[in-house]
Amino acid sequence: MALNPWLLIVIWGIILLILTGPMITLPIFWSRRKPDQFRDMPFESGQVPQGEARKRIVMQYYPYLLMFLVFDVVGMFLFAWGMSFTTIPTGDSLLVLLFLFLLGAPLGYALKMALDRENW
Amino acid sequence: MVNLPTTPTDIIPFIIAIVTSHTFITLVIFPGFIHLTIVVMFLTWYERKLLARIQLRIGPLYAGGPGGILQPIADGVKLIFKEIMIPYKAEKPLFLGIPLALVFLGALPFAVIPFGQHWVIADLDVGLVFIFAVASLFPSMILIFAWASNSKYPFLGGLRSLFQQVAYEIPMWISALSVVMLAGSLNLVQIVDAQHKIWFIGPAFLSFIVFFIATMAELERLPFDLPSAEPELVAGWFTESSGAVFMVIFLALYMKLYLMSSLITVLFLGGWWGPTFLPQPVWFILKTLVVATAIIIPRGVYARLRVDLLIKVGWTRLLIIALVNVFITVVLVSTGMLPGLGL
Amino acid sequence: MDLSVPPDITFVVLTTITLLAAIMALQAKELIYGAISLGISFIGIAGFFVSLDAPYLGMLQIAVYVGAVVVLILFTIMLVRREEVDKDETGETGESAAGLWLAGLLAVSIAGIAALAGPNLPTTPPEANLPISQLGAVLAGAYPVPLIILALLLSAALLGALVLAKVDR
Amino acid sequence: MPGLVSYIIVSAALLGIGIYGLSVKRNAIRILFAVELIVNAANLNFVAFARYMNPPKLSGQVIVFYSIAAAAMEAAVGLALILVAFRLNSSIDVRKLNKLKG
Repeated sequence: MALNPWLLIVIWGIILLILTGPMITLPIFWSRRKPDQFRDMPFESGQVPQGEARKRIVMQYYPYLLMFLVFDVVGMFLFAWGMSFTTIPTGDSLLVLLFLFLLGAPLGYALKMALDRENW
Repeated sequence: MVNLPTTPTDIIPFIIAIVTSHTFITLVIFPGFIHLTIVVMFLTWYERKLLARIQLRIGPLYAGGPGGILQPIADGVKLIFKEIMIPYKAEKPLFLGIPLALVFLGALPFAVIPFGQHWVIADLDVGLVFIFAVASLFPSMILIFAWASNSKYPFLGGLRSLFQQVAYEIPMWISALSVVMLAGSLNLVQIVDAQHKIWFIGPAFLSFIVFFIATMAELERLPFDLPSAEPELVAGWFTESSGAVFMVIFLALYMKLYLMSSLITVLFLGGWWGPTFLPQPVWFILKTLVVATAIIIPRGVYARLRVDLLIKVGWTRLLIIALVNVFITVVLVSTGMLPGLGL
Repeated sequence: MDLSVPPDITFVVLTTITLLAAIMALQAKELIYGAISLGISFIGIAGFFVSLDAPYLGMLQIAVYVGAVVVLILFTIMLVRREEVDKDETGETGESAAGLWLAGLLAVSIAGIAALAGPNLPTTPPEANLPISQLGAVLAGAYPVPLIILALLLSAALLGALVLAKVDR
Repeated sequence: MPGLVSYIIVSAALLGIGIYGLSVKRNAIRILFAVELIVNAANLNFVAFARYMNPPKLSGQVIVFYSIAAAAMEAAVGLALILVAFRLNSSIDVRKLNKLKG
């Protein structure tokens, strides 16, 4: 008997939902629920919180996020190549390596830009 | 598969047939839920004991049973009955829902981890990519949770967590690529099968190191624990969580620790393979615990890095080392220097 | 009896999730909830890919869209000030009615054409499907030029976005 | 498995939702959402047609690979543009970006 593995994953997910869901949904019932503006103030080193918490945030690490997006795509392409690496001709593998090599230059330039604090 | 019951008398044999079927056992008992709960509770206890030994802190030693082994249960009961504080102006549905999603996503990939040749819930063709896809949801979840808390420390911690996980995910993928190339498959069962003769820690040693470091960064373990740096950010992105919410997040973090340790075992340490005097799952769990120990120990020893250095190291050093190992693998496999790997 | 779920249930569930989440993505009051709904809609599409025997694509969809694009969107939303983001943004009633009419007309006409052509379209997929391990071979072997162009596209997008976003002094 | 027609109808509905957002919304980020939805509708069609093709071919899946990559890059550049627009105009309402209008 071989069930479809995806079906098994769905069943596993349902089991998890049934068994982990009550861990938060049940305690809410016996937890005090009436909100109180002063009691529920966010923690800020024991002081009264000042200003808004969700202020504009720094741009400093934005380039790394962009690099992540690009290499996420590249990584997925590489996995597709890697899983059939042993069965495809060497020429095709060289093509994929050329693909990687071509991406080296922008990666280096992006890193250089990211590390330059003046830009951000 | 068994027939659906048609008469009332058939129901009990039907239930027995379901409960004793291999599918049910894998789902609920062995690699499934019960085993997972026990191991995760054990890990929380184990980390405390280990750190207590290292730093000579003999705290939770007497909480019932030998060596305070009932401590996790006491913790759980305590936390469940505490009040859930929801910060003023927080986004309530997200604040309560994201922790559940975190523990769900932390446990979901166990469906594809093979604990033994037949001890796997779902023998998935794209198992490794499935794990990476599910794990890639964590950073956004943490960012949303931090944002929903409406407090400054969680928000700062959440941003740090996002950048850190993002910076170390790519080196992790590329280092796993060498293993995929050696095994010629994304199916975790086949990856372990291919390590029957040589564990991949040998031919892919650089990848192993990169993967291990990246794992520690993904798990926000010292020396990479910037997102929850206690002296700076109180408790990082889960500062505002309390009671059951805190418990669920805690559980999710340990679930992820177990998941990544077992992934290292599968990819590099030969999975279930070992001398035959012990059954396969025992070998698997032993190896996983050794890896988990290696991940936990630095917490008692090291100090932490600065955030920009951390991200820089991930993108420059680790990525390049992982790529070097990919080239080494290309050369090794295409020149036929690695015979008998099931290729 | 075969205990596998009839695929029609899968189809209905996935359709509901995807379309409702897509509508929520555009209509949710706060942009953050919109981004989360967009992520759920992408996961629904990934479910469609898996049910169409393209599991690798489904995983690619989750890893790239939900794991990276949605993160970037969330980050941008948080970079832009809140009052700005949550402004009432739909146009006047007449305008939105016109948009609804246009979109409805387009969708209904495409669906109508498909339904008219229905008898000629296949109702059951062929039994044999290619294994996913061939994907890499096709990707690298059959389409060499697009692969190189893709490398150039990725480079251009990375550098372009960086140069755009950097602060001019 | 449902017939090919059902998938086309779902994809048409998704396209309709996307077109609605594209034509009505004024917030640049929402417009980006709509564009992503439209791309996904197209991807769904590609995969569905590839699955129902006889004999089976993988080309339909491969083009979705490229489509996803292109859409991700489009989102990256689009969001960078939105950031620039916000910096110059302190607004991301597309109808206020009319500085070039004489």
